[in-house]
Amino acid sequence: MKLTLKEPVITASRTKAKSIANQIQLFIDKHSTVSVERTILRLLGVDGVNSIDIPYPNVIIDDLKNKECLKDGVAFYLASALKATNLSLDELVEKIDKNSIDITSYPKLDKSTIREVLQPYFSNSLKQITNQKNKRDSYKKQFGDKQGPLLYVIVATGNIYEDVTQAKAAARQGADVIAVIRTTGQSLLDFVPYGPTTEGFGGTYATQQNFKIMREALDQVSEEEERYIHLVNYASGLCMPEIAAMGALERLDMMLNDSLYGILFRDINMKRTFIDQYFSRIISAYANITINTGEDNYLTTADAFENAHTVLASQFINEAFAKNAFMKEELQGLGHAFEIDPSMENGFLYELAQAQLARQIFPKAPLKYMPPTKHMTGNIFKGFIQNALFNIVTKTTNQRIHLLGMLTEAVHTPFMSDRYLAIENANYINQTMKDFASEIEFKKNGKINKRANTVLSRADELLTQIEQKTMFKSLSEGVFADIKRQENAGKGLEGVFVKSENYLNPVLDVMKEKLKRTW
Amino acid sequence: MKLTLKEPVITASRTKAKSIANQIQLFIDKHSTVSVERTILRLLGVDGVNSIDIPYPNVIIDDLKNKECLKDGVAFYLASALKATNLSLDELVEKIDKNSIDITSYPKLDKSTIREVLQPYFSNSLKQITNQKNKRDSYKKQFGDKQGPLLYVIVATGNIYEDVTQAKAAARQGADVIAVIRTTGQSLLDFVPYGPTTEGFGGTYATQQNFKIMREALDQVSEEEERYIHLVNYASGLCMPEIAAMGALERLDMMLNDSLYGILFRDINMKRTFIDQYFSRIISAYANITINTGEDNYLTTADAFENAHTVLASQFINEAFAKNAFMKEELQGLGHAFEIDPSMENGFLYELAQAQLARQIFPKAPLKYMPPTKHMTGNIFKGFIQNALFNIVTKTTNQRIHLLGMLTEAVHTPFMSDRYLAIENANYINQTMKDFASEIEFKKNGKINKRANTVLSRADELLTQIEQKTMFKSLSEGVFADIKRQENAGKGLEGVFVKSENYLNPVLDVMKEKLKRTW
Amino acid sequence: MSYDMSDKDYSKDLDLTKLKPYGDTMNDGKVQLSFTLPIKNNEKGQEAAKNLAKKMGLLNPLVADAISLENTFTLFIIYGELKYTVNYNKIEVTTLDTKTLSKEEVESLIETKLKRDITVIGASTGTDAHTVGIDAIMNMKGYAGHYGLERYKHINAYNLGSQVENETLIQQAKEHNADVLLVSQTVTQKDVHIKNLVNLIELLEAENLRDRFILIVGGPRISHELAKELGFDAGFGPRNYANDVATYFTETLIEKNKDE
Amino acid sequence: MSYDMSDKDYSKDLDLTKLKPYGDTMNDGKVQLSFTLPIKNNEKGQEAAKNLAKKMGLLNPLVADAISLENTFTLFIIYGELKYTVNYNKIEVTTLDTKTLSKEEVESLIETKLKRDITVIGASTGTDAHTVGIDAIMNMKGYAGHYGLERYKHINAYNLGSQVENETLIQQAKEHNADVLLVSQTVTQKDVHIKNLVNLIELLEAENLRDRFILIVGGPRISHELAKELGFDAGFGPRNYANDVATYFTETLIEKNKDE
Ligand code: B12
Ligand code: B12
Ligand SMILES: Cc1ncc(COP(=O)(O)O)c(C=O)c1O
Ligand SMILES: Cc1ncc(COP(=O)(O)O)c(C=O)c1O
Repeated sequence: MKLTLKEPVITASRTKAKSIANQIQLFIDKHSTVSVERTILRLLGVDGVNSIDIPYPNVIIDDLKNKECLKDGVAFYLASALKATNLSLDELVEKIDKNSIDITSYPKLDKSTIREVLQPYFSNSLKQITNQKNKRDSYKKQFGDKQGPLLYVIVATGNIYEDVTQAKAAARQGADVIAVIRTTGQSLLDFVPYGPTTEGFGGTYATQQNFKIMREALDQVSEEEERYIHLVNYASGLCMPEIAAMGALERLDMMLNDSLYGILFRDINMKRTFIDQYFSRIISAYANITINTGEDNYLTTADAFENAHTVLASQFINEAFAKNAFMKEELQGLGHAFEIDPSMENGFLYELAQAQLARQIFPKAPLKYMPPTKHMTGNIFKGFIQNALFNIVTKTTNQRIHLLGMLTEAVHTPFMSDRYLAIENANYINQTMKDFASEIEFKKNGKINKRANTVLSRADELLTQIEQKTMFKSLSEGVFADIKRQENAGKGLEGVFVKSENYLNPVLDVMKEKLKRTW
Repeated sequence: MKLTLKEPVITASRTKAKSIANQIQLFIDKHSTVSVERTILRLLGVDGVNSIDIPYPNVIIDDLKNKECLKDGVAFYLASALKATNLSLDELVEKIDKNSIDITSYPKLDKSTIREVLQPYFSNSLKQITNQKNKRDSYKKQFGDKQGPLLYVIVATGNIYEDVTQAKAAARQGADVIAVIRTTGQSLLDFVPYGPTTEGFGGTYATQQNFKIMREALDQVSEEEERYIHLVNYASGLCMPEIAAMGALERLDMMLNDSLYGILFRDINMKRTFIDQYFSRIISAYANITINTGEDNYLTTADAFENAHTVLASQFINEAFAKNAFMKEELQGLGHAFEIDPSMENGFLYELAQAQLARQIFPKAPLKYMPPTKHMTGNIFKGFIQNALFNIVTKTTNQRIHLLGMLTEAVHTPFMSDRYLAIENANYINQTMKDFASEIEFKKNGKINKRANTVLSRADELLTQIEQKTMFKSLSEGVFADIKRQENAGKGLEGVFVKSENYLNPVLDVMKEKLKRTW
Repeated sequence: MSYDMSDKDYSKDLDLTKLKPYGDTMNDGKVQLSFTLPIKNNEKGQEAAKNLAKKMGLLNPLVADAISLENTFTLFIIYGELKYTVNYNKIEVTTLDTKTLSKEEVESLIETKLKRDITVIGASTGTDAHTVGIDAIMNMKGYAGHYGLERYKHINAYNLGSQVENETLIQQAKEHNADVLLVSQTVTQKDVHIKNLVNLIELLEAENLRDRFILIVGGPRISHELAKELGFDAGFGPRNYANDVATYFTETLIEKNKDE
Repeated sequence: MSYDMSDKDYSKDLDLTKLKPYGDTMNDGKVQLSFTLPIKNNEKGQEAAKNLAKKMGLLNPLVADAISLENTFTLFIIYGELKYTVNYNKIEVTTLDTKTLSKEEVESLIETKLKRDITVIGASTGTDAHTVGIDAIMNMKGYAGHYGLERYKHINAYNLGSQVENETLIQQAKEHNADVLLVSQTVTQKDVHIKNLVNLIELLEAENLRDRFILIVGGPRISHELAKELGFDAGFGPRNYANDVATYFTETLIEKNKDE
């Protein structure tokens, strides 16, 4: 079952997206952010919080910022202080917190010395990340990698220990992927909370300890069920690279990760998040973590039929962003969604066209496919059918990351029974329609083929426009999701800085080198 | 979207089915039944019940039977009595009831005189039937004939007036066809109750008055909604032709009508019901009433995947039966069903194959397609998805008579809300998948094509067997529905008799003549 | 996706003496409810629906949807938190606690312990015309991957079909010298199955035959508890197959043998 | 298909003082119910579920299905007949009873009766980040086939977007000399919308501005009744569009004009 697509248009779009991403990359390469610097610290081994619960990475970076030294990057100062004081990292951090030393006061080192001094620190983290990567691989070898859609459900109790109960139940019922929803507002925090937490607001704090607790629980179920259960969290918002690093260390398998989502739906400043995203994707690529992008969200504010092409255009751009971070296609969980108004004539055909379009244009990407949400109502019965049609499209077009729709989407957090019914619905479709896709073909020049090519052409036109206008300008005109964002507005701009000549990010450099070698 | 079927096998099957039906027709032509005779009386204008609620048609036929004169047929005696006594029909009937005259005692007439005497009586009925036919045509002209599946729901309150409330609500919600379920046991009554009734047991008595009441109500909604609402009842059981006649007079639009259903599921004697069926189909053909056959029921006792071919074989036979009664293909609502175990791998593909197979083999027939019943459970949520998949197959293969599945099938009689949800489910599918069928093609030599051809071949083999063994013998060996029935067992055999030389059925003859002319 | 942000200030420990419905947190009491009211779909109608939900013990009933079925009929879909609890520890039901054996295990049990064949007679009785249930248990091919009794070694199975009068069943049981009677009942409306089952017991008792047979009833609405109440030895509901009932009657016959 | 054969020996007449759920016959009381219990799926579990259903006022509860979600979690699907009734005639709710005009009708009403332009300011306020609702009402393109206020002749519409502080809204309203304030609220958990809406009223009253504006709130869980309770002029829930609210505020402004 294949669409007949205009291949040259696909190639052209890809080229334009590449050029758009490259323009931004030029900008990225000249800048860093507070969050990038904190990530460097974390990967060097700085962790924990001070007496008033401020994470040490924040303490140090805030200190540099106050001293107007951030432009040189934390590595520059930390290396010199470590070398000069001969203190252990922990001791040094404590003294910085207590203001008993000034890390900017030590003799400056040249870049290769800096790398040499810091290497033993971050090699620990890199080793841990590699071990986690290997452990995932060995699990997947042991249990086999499930073919077809991975059933993905969320838990959202706010309490990590309750999340564990819900997650285990869902996994035993057949879920392959568990996403722990973050508490509302965490994406706008410019720090990452610490330790196990039990009082999230509509979700649970993303903390390294919480990641560890959930990972352990899911490994246990994986072994019981002899099926690898994937864990998901959010490297999204103001702490993108920090959370990516934590996820890499604790073996998360997927990370929601998309600067465009932050810009549009969280009003995060675009410069800040482009820079953050780059490092976060390098880390995820290094750790073999699949990212999930957020194009599905566009269709919750903009009409899904009219704006289908904006999703595709954005997927092209996200692909280019990912490739610039040396992330393989196999890790690019590009997002899209089933959000056409159910009352639309032939809506199902258009959903099918769109899903298959993405499938063919990104053949290796583990596409992330979102269920109907916007047009779900309190009519749980009809909603359950909407979900079934979504499941049919998922199975037929072989999407990989299959977010299960909840019949109570318009009502509440999924109950345990809602999740069960969602899994049963998907399993039923997957079984009864197992080989449907390979049994049918689309009519040449039919509505489905035409629709797919229209969406493709319109995406291509949009990319032409964006390339001409630049991404910054285009976002200010509301090309995506009908939402307009200005270049110098939004949250987190104050955390962006231009790198000085002294600047270096030794961890990024090492990761990049390694990734380049296998590129 | 077409299957590639072995056309010669279809032709061969059709020929065999014809020969099977012809064998039985030889038998039918030599016999009549009490029910056929009562039907003649009804069409001559005999109606009403006596002081102890026995319908007059039964009074007269029982009288002839007691006198062992039934072999000559009621027309033979009635004509002579009418001519000799000069009584009005009503007066004559009353006197027979009171035993004050003996209709077998009058001078015998020759056949052409009999026809002449009776002609004025039955021409009234024929006129009424023609008027009803014209009225239906003019409604359909006025409102247009709905394209695609007709949404069919049942009402079953037991009280004709409550049925009316339910039926109107369903019609307003979008139902195109209302079937009034009969009370349990009516199919085994050897008479038709009289007047409006309010105390059925799991359904409402089929009486001429009830037909009239419901017809009136539905005409009213048809006019309000500007959409013709079809009315259905059962010309099935021991009174097949009588009810067919009542339906013709009161403008029912469809009649469940299938001797095989009666034999297998109601243990009605096969001889009796073959004879009855013939006359009932002549009447329905004459009145432009669509019949619905009962092959769907086979799959409730026999496995739906294993026995799919028995449904097809039976459809071929039912087609041949119908054609022997001069019934056009456009009136043959051949039955089949979506009853494969939902847990079967690729079950949906096999359902699709089977439904499309029937669609292509009987291209003009308004196929009657039954929803899942056997594998419906108390899990109303999953059941609602089963119904949605059924709706998808219905729409995709363009079935005409679309019996809506109820999410509470395994629980209770449809509530008003169950019916509403069923209609909403079907409308949603029909809208969102409107042109799906014309957009896809089946893979050559794929699972779907193979399955369809296997079912076809197996049906053909079965027909070969039945042709060789005769239908009577085959039924005794359990070819259909895994149920075995003996030639001389079952209910109603005592109502069958061999026609004498004197016998004639003037109404059947007239109808047949008329039908032959346009054949 | 959806998220819950309500306060949760009740005990989250499982207390079986105060069992409550569970949405996503122990004791949250969450239930789903739907019903139709014969009134218009407007705010007043919704208020009426909420009032009813409150009478049913729902706190904070939320009308998730109100759907017009007709001018004066509205379907309400409601979620809420049930205030009632039930003491699970005090619930008493009689259940069958045999561990089900496989066909082969049953066969070898008969061979080694009972050492004689078992004769079983089954039917869908009274006015009930449903045979799929009893066929599932008895016919050769069985159901859902479980062979029927006809295929068991050492079991002689006679399936009399449907609409079998209790008198006929008893007479056939005597004729075949049956050990076990299997009765299937599907239609339960107006409690027709209860009347029919009680009648069978009465007929057997009248003939002093009650203890001669192991008496078993099954069907979609049959529970072991109901069966015992009516005077049967055992009852089997949905998701029971030939080997479940075969295990039961084989073990019971072996026990009986011991007693004798 | 399915058939009902139970006795029906209650009154089948609609009595609004004793309103009951309706399955297929007036006053049959039929309701559908589902909930999960944190217990095993067996006969004892089903009995517990039935007991709870009885406490909720269901007569003859039927466990249509019992589904194991996990070892000790079971989902029950239940049907039964509710014994409770509600007196419909005694239910009082405040509802908006304006007949909705079309866009064109509203426009000509403004032209002929009000004879001046109307200024409307809208926002999704507080922490609420949902804009689709307020956009549906205000944006040019509208929603579900109903153009938004921006497209109306004689209406100046300013949409401030989401997460707008109440202070900002008031300040903008003063700046634009608005006639109408449109507030949208989607997130309702922990009653965050109530707190936010009440705060707006308080701020307006503090500045003595409450009567200067027509104050309207809308959202998926907003009713006119709730809006009035909180001190707003009107509330609009789901399935309300630009022309509904435009009809309301135009007519209200015309009325106000008359009074002055
Ligand atoms: C789209 C969506 C989002 C988008 C919003 C994008 C955007 N810019 O709006 C995104 C993905 C960003 C999002 C985020 C969140 N969401 Co959200 N989201 C939805 C969703 C899927 C659809 C809502 C929608 O757009 N409906 C369509 C519009 C047209 O309908 P409407 O708002 O009801 O508007 C109509 C009427 O109400 C009325 N109306 C509305 N406002 C007004 C105002 C006036 C003056 C008038 C006259 C009329 C009027 O007119 C409209 C047309 O008829 C719903 C689920 C659902 N299906 O309902 C969840 C839902 C609303 N979200 C929810 C939640 C909890 C969140 C988050 C808090 C999640 C989180 N933990 O991060 C965040 C929001 C953070 C925040 N601070 O607000 C919950 C709310 C639960 C509750 N009742 O409190 C829901 C119900 C999902 C769920 N099951 O949990 N969400
Ligand atoms: C198939 C079917 C029919 C077929 C029956 C064909 C046949 N020869 O059996 C036909 C079409 C003829 C039919 C007719 C009718 N049916 Co019917 N039918 C069904 C249907 C769709 C499936 C039943 C079935 O076969 N289930 C599959 C079997 C395997 O399951 P089971 O019986 O539960 O058996 C299992 C267990 O219970 C157990 N078991 C069963 N018996 C026994 C016995 C023993 C000893 C043991 C150990 C175990 C055991 O083992 C089995 C395997 O696990 C159901 C709806 C549904 N989905 O449930 C309606 C249903 C049962 N029918 C119903 C009705 C009312 C009728 C009619 C009365 C309708 C009418 N007005 O004419 C007539 C019957 C007339 C009569 N006098 O009986 C109602 C019954 C309502 C009720 N609870 O009273 C149902 C529920 C439909 C509905 N929603 O209304 N029906
Ligand atoms: C890319 C991406 N990041 C994050 C989120 C979640 O939101 P937040 O990060 O604000 O918690 C989503 C939700 O859809 C998303 O798509
Ligand atoms: C052909 C046919 N006749 C009749 C019936 C209804 O049964 P009864 O006539 O026994 O009421 C059915 C039900 O499926 C049927 O298919």
